[in-house]
Amino acid sequence: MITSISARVERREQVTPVHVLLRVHAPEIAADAQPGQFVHLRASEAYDPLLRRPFSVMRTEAATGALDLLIQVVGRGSRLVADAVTGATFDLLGPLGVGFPLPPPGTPVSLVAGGVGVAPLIFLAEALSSAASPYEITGLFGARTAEFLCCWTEFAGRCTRFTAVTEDGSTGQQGLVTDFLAQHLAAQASRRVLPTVYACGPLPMLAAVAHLCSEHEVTAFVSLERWMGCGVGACLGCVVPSARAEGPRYVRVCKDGPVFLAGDLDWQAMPE
Amino acid sequence: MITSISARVERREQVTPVHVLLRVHAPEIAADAQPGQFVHLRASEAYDPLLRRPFSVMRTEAATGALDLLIQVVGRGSRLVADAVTGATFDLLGPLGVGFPLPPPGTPVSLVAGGVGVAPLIFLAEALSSAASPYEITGLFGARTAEFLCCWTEFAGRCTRFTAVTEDGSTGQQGLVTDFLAQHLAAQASRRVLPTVYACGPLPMLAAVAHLCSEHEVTAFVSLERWMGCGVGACLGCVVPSARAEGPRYVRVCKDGPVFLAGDLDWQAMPE
Amino acid sequence: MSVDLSVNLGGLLLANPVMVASGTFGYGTEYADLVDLSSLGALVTKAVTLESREGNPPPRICETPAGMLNAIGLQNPGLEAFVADKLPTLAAPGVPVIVNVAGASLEEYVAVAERLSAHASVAALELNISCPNVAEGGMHYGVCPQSTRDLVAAVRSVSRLPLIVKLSPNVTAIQPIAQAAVEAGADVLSVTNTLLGMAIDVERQCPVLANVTGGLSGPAIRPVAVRLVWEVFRAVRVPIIGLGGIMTARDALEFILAGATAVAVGTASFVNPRTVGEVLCGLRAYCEESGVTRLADLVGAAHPS
Amino acid sequence: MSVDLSVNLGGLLLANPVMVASGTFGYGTEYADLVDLSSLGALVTKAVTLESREGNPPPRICETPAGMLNAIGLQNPGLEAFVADKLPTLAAPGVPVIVNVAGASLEEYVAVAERLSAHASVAALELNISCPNVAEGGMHYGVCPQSTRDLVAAVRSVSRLPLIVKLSPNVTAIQPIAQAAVEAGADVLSVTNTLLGMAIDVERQCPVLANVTGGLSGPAIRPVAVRLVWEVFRAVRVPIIGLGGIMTARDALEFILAGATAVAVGTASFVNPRTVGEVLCGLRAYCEESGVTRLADLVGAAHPS
Ligand SMILES: Cc1cc2nc3c(=O)[nH]c(=O)nc-3n(C[C@H](O)[C@H](O)[C@H](O)COP(=O)(O)OP(=O)(O)OC[C@H]3O[C@@H](n4cnc5c(N)ncnc54)[C@H](O)[C@@H]3O)c2cc1C
Ligand SMILES: Cc1cc2nc3c(=O)[nH]c(=O)nc-3n(C[C@H](O)[C@H](O)[C@H](O)COP(=O)(O)OP(=O)(O)OC[C@H]3O[C@@H](n4cnc5c(N)ncnc54)[C@H](O)[C@@H]3O)c2cc1C
Ligand SMILES: Cc1cc2nc3c(=O)[nH]c(=O)nc-3n(C[C@H](O)[C@H](O)[C@H](O)COP(=O)(O)O)c2cc1C
Ligand SMILES: Cc1cc2nc3c(=O)[nH]c(=O)nc-3n(C[C@H](O)[C@H](O)[C@H](O)COP(=O)(O)O)c2cc1C
Ligand code: FES
Ligand code: FES
Repeated sequence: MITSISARVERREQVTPVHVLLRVHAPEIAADAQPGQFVHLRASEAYDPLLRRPFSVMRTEAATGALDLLIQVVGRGSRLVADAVTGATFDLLGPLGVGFPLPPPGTPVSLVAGGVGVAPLIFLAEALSSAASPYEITGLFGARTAEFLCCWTEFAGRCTRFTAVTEDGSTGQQGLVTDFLAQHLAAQASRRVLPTVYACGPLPMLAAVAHLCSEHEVTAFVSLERWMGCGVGACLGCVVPSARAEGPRYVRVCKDGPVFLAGDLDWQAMPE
Repeated sequence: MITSISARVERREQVTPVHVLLRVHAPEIAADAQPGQFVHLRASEAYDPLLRRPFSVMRTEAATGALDLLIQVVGRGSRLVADAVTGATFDLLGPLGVGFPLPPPGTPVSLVAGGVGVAPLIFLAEALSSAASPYEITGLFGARTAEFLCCWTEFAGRCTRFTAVTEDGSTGQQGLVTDFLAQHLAAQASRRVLPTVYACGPLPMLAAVAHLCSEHEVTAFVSLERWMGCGVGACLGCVVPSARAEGPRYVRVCKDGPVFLAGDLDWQAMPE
Repeated sequence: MSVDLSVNLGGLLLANPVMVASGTFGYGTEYADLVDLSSLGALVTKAVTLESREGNPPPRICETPAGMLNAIGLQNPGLEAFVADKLPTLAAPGVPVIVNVAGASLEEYVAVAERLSAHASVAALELNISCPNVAEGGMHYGVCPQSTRDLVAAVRSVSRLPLIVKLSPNVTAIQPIAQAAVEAGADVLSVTNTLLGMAIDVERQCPVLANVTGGLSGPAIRPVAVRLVWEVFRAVRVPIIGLGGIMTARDALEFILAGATAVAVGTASFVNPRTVGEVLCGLRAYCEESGVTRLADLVGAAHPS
Repeated sequence: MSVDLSVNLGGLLLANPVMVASGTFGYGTEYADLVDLSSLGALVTKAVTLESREGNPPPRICETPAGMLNAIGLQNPGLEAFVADKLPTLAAPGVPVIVNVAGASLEEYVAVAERLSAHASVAALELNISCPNVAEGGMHYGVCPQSTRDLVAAVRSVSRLPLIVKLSPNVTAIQPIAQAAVEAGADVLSVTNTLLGMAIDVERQCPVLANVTGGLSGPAIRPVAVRLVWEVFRAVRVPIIGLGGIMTARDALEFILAGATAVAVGTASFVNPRTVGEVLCGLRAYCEESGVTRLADLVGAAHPS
């Protein structure tokens, strides 16, 4: 059930110069939200910026009704959200979209995060690591520089194995996170293990993940970001091209996603 | 010289439930501003609300560069201004317009304030009462209810004589401030005294002041409020009809005013 | 005081004048958790064409100051799938269902209109002769009186349903087009569709939308839409559905006072799904405060009498 | 890296492409305390008519979401007083002065243009055939190719100054009008004037503006203006001055990439008088960052090649 609520900011933590962790009080949404789902947040009561902004749920606390969002400042909307003071309220719509399907018990999982894409994977890692029979979790987290590896300890803490990767080598391994995914998949393949891969991050990273996983015939779920209008499936504004034979040519990130089976998407026709 | 500055809010005082007194740091403007002049304030960096909002200068402190504004919340712009926290900054343009000309020394003056129109009259009363040879000042302050008689003590303190008037009689005399101006002018006339009248308030009040003063052949300066575009005389958006034989039919409140000789305006053609 | 909010749209009776705008409310299910659908004056669907349409490639939307551009391009499952899968759900809440009809040719419009007219759960048709986002059909029909007349007359001849014609704002003079639509049999006019606009991505130095241009909607366009309703009200005697940037009851009242009998909420639902309910409450409150017993008495009240 | 920001507007050379829009910058004195006038690409005046005009009664302006409506109605002191009192001050900063010309008849446009052409301090004329706020003349000329052609040809025959024609956005198709203006002798096109709009005061139940309708300007209209520049660029080969809602250098770049050789800042000056300077700085910075040595190379760069 989607609800629309006015959520109070309970806590604001400046995680890095460009990342803020906001804890809001949103019991109705926190009670329902699954890893991979998101909320659609109205950053301003004025008409500029006009549209809501989507943010992944990073954590919920059913008991207190708390919902954590990790906000990276990239423009005016995220700036307004990140600048919120404790006690401020935001209009929140959620939980929205289809989250990450959990793998069959016993499947090893690989979580691939790029930048702020770590948010829904922290939520997923929490669910996986606290499952009745916990999973073996390989965490890969890539970012431009150390600064963009925000909340990495929270992510790493839930993983069985964890690798941090920065493009400039300022922390962890140097390179692209997908280089390390390639190594990891090759290693697993040589041991005849087929992990399920979950990824969230910038589009080029997701395209590379999709490509690698299809090469290794590994199931991959990717969580996409697109500009959104309604966030609930009504406007058909947030679509991406589907690779499935049946169903419409274009599928909605907000309603049919944001999590898709990588093989269900047409990566060739994917917009930038 | 008009300057455009980013002014920091130094102090915020909630004077009544709908009035806030803001002290901003605006030395360039404070140094120049005369009673009756105003600042044009950008309430939001976003494009909604788009236009600046004009507010009269209520007080300046040349030594500290402080500038006081009295804000009545009537809509979105004034709400944003009134809600400002200490430390916030606003883009300010000023000082703008033509202020109140001081009367020849010795002339008795009558200041007629309606609601938040008291702001520029407090500034004027301060100038008059601290002049080399102080003036005899009759202060009349009217409002709907006691609540709208904001900052009345600051006003009254500068006046030789002071009458508060509310429409509901909740404080002071009951009636319209212009009823008391009529009495006052009649009393002065019977003593053959011709005061100079200064008025600021809602348009119907100013029209009544203009009418009374023309009947008593008394000089009256009124300060008008109109929606403004530029605030500097460039857009011709804020005009009111002139009654003068020469010059344009319509004069600019922002540049030719906001203070006008009541007799120079065409009150018949005045828009609501 | 009880206020009569009902309106008569060319024979179609609505309990209240607050509808949703075509293409902005899905097919009635998307907002079902958030909006009491049975409280709406009417539900209006996304455009339906004869065959399914995949729509334009993405990016399809982009935000602009107090507005948004869209170039959805009439993505829809086609008439048969619409009737089979969408119509029953749409009809369930019990409010009139108005189906927005589009086509690439006059024949397609006629075919869709004719088949829809056979369905009891379709309360009225809204001819979309003003969609700026498709290469064929759409806006082409709505920018000239003669093509409007031909299209409306052809559809009129196959349907007895109340016929709404949705006009384009992208014209030099809307009055001759409005008159042509009415002369050809339109019972109601919807004013207005989106303004043709575009945005450029200055980093990538190319248009933001894959379709290059899109339709501008949202509060930014309200002044243009109110002006068009004002003009159409002076030109024809049929009821008008006013839309374009309505965010609040105050905005809806601008349209009603300018001459709209009903109003539709579009982009505002994306920003705040509660808008339709808030507009309805606000209209009732305004009537009560101003002592108006029939909302319909306010229609066109801002015109000099 | 040094960037060449100069542009050639149909023979009129500007040191940089950032101008002010007619009617939004007074006569050069109003903003003199706030803006270094000598840094502007060009100054454009409020419309000048043959005789003085008192303009429309107030209220003349009103705010709208991300925009404003104005119905100033060409208030100006008339040609003689303009030349005597305003022109010398305008010319003082040493940047080209472009005079915006309006009239109620073809003869009036011609008379004003002819007399202004005799003045050395007038660098170019901008024919305002798109003012929505006057009953006669103004927009009437600019909404049809034939009347545009006649007017431009008549003015062309009496003036050798670079001739800019300012087009109306309130048309079904801007391309034929742009072509007509160019065929009749326009050297440059300004795109665009304000959109026709209106607002209703719901408390008083009447139009907000005394003139009923007004021109919509500001960021709200930018997507429409960019689209019009894009269309005009594809239709003609003369330089375009792009305007409509420019608030930042990024916005100006949208117009340039869509095909504008120069840009004008209008409503933004009211909101932030420093806009012209900030736009100029921002354009330079963009060129430096993207390794562009001549800003003119960016003109129309967003069009598929
Ligand atoms: C399902 C989903 C989950 C998301 N989760 C998070 C999250 O947990 N934390 C987080 O910080 N961000 C998240 N995002 C991205 C976030 O929504 C955008 O960064 C934000 O909307 C940008 O708004 P803005 O006003 O700050 O930027 P703008 O000023 O609007 O734009 C700044 C830049 O960001 C790009 N951009 C804007 N909106 C989007 C968008 N929706 N998708 C892709 N690019 C965009 C623009 O092209 C522009 O270059 C998520 C997006 C989606 C779709
Ligand atoms: C020279 C001058 C000096 C002023 N000094 C003060 C002052 O010292 N303190 C103070 O509180 N206010 C003052 N005002 C009035 C103040 O500018 C308006 O109240 C404010 O702009 C309203 O903005 P808003 O966004 O809150 O209201 P909006 O939401 O824009 O409008 C709310 C209501 O106010 C009316 N309104 C809006 N703007 C104006 C305007 N400029 N003139 C008249 N009516 C308007 C509208 O019709 C509407 O009914 C002054 C105005 C002028 C022209
Ligand atoms: C995403 C989107 C899709 C739309 N699809 C249609 C459509 O299929 N048929 C139609 O007639 N109008 C369509 N419209 C136009 C709206 O119905 C409405 O006329 C327009 O958006 C102006 O109203 P608004 O500003 O309230 O949104 C669409 C608008 C949007 C924003
Ligand atoms: C107050 C005002 C007065 C204007 N006067 C004129 C004018 O006299 N002549 C003219 O051609 N355009 C006039 N315009 C239109 C502007 O020059 C410009 O085309 C329009 O405002 C769009 O640009 P903007 O959105 O940047 O303001 C005026 C605009 C405004 C807001
Ligand atoms: S954002 Fe509207 S359908 Fe996805
Ligand atoms: S507000 Fe522009 S002239 Fe007064």
